[in-house]
Amino acid sequence: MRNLLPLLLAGTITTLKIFVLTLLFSIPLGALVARGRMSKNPIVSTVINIYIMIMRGTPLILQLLFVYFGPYYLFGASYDRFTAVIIGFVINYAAYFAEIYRGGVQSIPIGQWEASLVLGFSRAHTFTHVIVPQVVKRIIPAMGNEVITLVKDTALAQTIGVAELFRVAQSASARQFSTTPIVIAGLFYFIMNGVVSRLFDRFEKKLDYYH
Amino acid sequence: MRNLLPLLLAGTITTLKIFVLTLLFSIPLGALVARGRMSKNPIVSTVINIYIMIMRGTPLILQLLFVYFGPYYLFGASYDRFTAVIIGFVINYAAYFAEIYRGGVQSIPIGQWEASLVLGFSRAHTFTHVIVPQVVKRIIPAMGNEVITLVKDTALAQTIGVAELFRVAQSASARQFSTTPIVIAGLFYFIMNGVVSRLFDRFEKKLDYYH
Amino acid sequence: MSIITVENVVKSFDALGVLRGISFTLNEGEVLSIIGPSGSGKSTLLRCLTQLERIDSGRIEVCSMTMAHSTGGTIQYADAKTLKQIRLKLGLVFQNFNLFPHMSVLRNITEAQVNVLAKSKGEAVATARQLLAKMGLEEKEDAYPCHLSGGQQQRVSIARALALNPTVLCFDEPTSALDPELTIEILKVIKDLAKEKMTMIVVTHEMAFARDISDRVIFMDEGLIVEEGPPDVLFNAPAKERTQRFLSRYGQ
Amino acid sequence: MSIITVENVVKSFDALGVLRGISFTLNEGEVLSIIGPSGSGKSTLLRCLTQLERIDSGRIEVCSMTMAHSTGGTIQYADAKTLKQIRLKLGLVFQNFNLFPHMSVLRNITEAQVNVLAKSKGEAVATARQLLAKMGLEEKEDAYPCHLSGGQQQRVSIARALALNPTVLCFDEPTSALDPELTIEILKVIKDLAKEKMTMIVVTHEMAFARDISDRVIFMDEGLIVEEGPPDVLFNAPAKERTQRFLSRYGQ
Amino acid sequence: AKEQKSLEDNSLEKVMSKGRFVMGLDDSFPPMGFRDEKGEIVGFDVDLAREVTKRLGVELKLQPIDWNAKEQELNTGNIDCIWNGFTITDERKAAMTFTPPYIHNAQVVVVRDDAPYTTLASLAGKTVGYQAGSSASQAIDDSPAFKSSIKQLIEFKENLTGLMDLEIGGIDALVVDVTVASDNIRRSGKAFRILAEELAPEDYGIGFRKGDQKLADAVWEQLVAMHNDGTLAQIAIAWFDVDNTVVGN
Ligand SMILES: Nc1ncnc2c1ncn2[C@@H]1O[C@H](COP(=O)(O)OP(=O)(O)OP(=O)(O)O)[C@@H](O)[C@H]1O
Ligand SMILES: Nc1ncnc2c1ncn2[C@@H]1O[C@H](COP(=O)(O)OP(=O)(O)OP(=O)(O)O)[C@@H](O)[C@H]1O
Ligand SMILES: [Mg+2]
Ligand SMILES: [Mg+2]
Repeated sequence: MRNLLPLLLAGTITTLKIFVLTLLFSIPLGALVARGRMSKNPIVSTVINIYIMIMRGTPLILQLLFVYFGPYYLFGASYDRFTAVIIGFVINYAAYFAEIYRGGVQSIPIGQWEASLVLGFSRAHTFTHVIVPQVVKRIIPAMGNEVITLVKDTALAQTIGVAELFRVAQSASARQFSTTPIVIAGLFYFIMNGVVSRLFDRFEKKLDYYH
Repeated sequence: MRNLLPLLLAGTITTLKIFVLTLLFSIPLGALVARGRMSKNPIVSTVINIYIMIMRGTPLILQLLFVYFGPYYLFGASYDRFTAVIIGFVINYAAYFAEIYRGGVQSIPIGQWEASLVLGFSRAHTFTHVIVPQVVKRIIPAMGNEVITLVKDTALAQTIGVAELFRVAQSASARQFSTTPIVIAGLFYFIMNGVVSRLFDRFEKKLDYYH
Repeated sequence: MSIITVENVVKSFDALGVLRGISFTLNEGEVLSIIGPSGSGKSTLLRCLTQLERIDSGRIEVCSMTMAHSTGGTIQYADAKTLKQIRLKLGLVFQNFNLFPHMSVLRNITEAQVNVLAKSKGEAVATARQLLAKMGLEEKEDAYPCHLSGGQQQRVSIARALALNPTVLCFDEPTSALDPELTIEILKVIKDLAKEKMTMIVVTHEMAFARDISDRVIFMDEGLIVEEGPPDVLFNAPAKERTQRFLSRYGQ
Repeated sequence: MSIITVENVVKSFDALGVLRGISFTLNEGEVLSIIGPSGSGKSTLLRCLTQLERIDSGRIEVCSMTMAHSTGGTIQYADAKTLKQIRLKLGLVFQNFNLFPHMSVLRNITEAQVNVLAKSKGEAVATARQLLAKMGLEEKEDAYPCHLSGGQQQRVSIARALALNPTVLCFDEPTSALDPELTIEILKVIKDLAKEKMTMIVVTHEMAFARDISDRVIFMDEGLIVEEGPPDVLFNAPAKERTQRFLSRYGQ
Repeated sequence: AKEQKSLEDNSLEKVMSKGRFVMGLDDSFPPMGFRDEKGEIVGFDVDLAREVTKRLGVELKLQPIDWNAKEQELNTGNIDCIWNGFTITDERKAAMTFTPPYIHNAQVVVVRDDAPYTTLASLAGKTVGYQAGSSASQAIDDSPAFKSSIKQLIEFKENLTGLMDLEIGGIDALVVDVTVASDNIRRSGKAFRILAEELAPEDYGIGFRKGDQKLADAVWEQLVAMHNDGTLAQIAIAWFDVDNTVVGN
């Protein structure tokens, strides 16, 4: 028990690394994907649509296996497992985020674009100063749900041998013949999710000055 | 390869069993949970809220371990692993469905209740004939997303040793030293999700006669 | 004969006194208009009559049944059965219609007849068709509310209320959600009802209309009845300064 | 001096001919009202002028700049720079305001001044404050649109348009989303602008108002100008049967 | 566990009266227990168990389990034993009741054929993998010199994932049971080899719930009988080409 907490904390660090890096890359990548999905070029939008469908239509655990082992079987190249986890999570979450962004942009009344146009704003200015700030507010609840799912999904990183929190807890559990480590891990996830929802709630409140 | 497909199909049957049984129980259970969550009794609503928070705040994979092994550690009783998988999935999904139902009910304009009241409908009649039909229409997209997630989550049943599709594919992979079974499994999931979205789309269209 | 008697009705939302002692009576066949600035409590008054809100004190009597009355500082509502009977005496047409979007026009009108009045399906449909014909909506019985214009929706909601054969029909700004041209349709429907001696209470901002159809007009402000009288008097020679000020705004 | 010249403008949505050959001119300081039944193309006409829609054929000239003209069957729009210049000559006040909900009232009014006219922040704020004062909204500069009444939102949207100092101000049913009492506020603001000789085009359903402020009234129906003239003539002695029919509905 | 000891041991009666013996195994652990192409669970241990239960006169039920949760499975009574190339360790002995060893095993190191490694020492500074919850982890812990010489340890849920990772170079070596290693190399035809230097010699036993001594004894009796009449050797040769069993030694 004395040694359990440091162990679990080390696993938690890995979990948090996966969490933070995934968000760091998938949030902007999702914007690019959303852009492609809404593209007027039918090839681009179809390709992106297929990508999104695959990401949303197959288990993440399976995607992780592919991302890690695929390159070797296809091109003979191999790389670091942690990088693979990050790539796997990023391309998966970017697809989900993209669909949230797209829904957000399409929910902004056309009148906002029209008012901006009549006032002479450039498209870029309209997008960054009129549309995006409103989209951000609208997508917070959906993003919050997705980010909480991410906290839990980090447990799948063990599939390709990354020793995140749940893996560490399971090993400790097997070693110590007890479910205590798993209970504690559950608590950790619960706390992390609590923090995430709290942050999102606060962000939502912060943007509550208008509706 | 000749023998691979029958094997994967057998795994698929288990996956589908988990899928169907989970929906069968969690869809009505979710309604009960939602009812409790909206209860005016603060004890009931708090207890239900905590249950929902736990279900949504911890990884499903961890919940499955608890549901299966917990009863033994707590009461010395043990039971069938398949039953445990179903119980685990049902209590998890009921929590998610409950929140969707609640959102749906709360999104119905108060005017619908008031019009029903003024016309003399009983509360029960108002609920079953005025509110529920409209809620069903509104929650279809959210339910669709959740059901697709369920298709993918069935892969977690292997945690407590149920040989569903993904488990079978991994075993076949181990035997044949190839990722082909996993690719095929991915395709199976993709097809199942395709079918599910198609069904939901159709259902959505069917209710498109009004808005 | 007095159909509705309201005596000293008081209603607050938390600290806000919305109705601060309202009394009036409504006689059979009479058309009563209620006018007044936004926030004066007109909608709340209608909602208290139709049991969508509970009053804090005072007395309401409908068709000789006591709906609520104060006794010793507390308000006493009638038993559930009486309240239900009273509810059926009063029809309410909502400002934003509140039609049931998932039911066809016909079913919107038959649903309560069958389930509340326990009429047979055939009887209910016959009544509904009659009312739809009266509203000029014969061809819309299978349509869904979303496919109707605002004016048509409003006429369906009037038919829905009339289908229960209420003694009094209440309107809360029946035209405020409508385009000007559609407004005219609805005002005509209400005028026709007035001609048929339907007892009605109409909350409205259309002064010309209130003047035209009413037997009596009540002007409310800040939860009180400021002035009450026949339209000729109230519109042409209002006694109170507040009424004059309000009406002058509409004079242009 | 003619500020806007519209010649034989045609605009269809797919098969639907919405504008079927519209011609008129607008002179400096003139107030032009456009009336007509729902669907007659009034909003579409304003949207073509403000470049929210492209015309199919015809000619539009604004402040001696050609915005678009047909040559040999195809429509030719001016270059981007000219179009932008023209855009700034025309202000548009939307029916449903379209204020930016995430910006304070002040920022709604300064944003375009700073980012389009490249004015300094201080200058923009000064202009905005002046306009807010004129609209009686001095105290609302830090409020967000959602905390304003409909009438206040509409006044902010007028101020937002005026801040760019347009030559012509266009209104699309400026009061249709407002309560009757708030309507009066806005009509007063527009009247004041008319007194200051602001050139304006006002699409409206308020006949009394159109009569009151306009120098000229256009009556449109089914994508055509049916009749055009000074308000006295058009309202009191309309030449065309269609106009008479339309106006009689508003007579009550 | 103490509490169970004090209870009367009715483990054998229970199985006999049920008429069923539930064997817990990892169904992806060739050649001890795995699914063949028809999806049937087969393997050396499965054949042994079939013979033993036949002789005991009870039905054999094969229960695939998640290897990480094997202790819980046993303790909660879902299975009667863990019999699947199950290494006898002191820690496990303290927690459950074992039969004597029936086959010899060792934890060995598998490397890519073209890799330069020949000894444990040559793996200094390298990345080494093993299956989570397997006795490989114990073997590594028991070789502190080896453990401290390597750069990083990677846990896999499945040996297969570990072998795939070895193939693609994600790890430099995989610690695994010799039986598993030789079987995998033989069947896959992949360019792997086993280092001659063994990490930890060990023995496979059958694990029962702590205190289920009578059941363990009954199973062991049958194994001894099978050794005596040659059935055991016959099964071993069918799977391993040699008789590597140690019953009766
Ligand atoms: N449910 C409620 N909770 C709190 N305050 C309320 C509620 N309903 C109405 N009010 C307040 O009561 C006052 C009177 O409202 P009411 O809707 O009766 O006015 P009204 O005369 O119908 O106005 P309008 O002409 O704008 O419809 C207003 O100040 C309103 O904000
Ligand atoms: N973007 C569009 N796509 C297709 N049809 C359109 C579009 N915009 C307008 N229309 C059609 O063009 C016709 C004229 O519309 P417009 O909005 O110009 O009428 P209006 O005179 O402003 O009516 P109202 O008084 O109701 O505002 C209508 O039949 C309308 O349905
Ligand atoms: Mg009201
Ligand atoms: Mg219009």
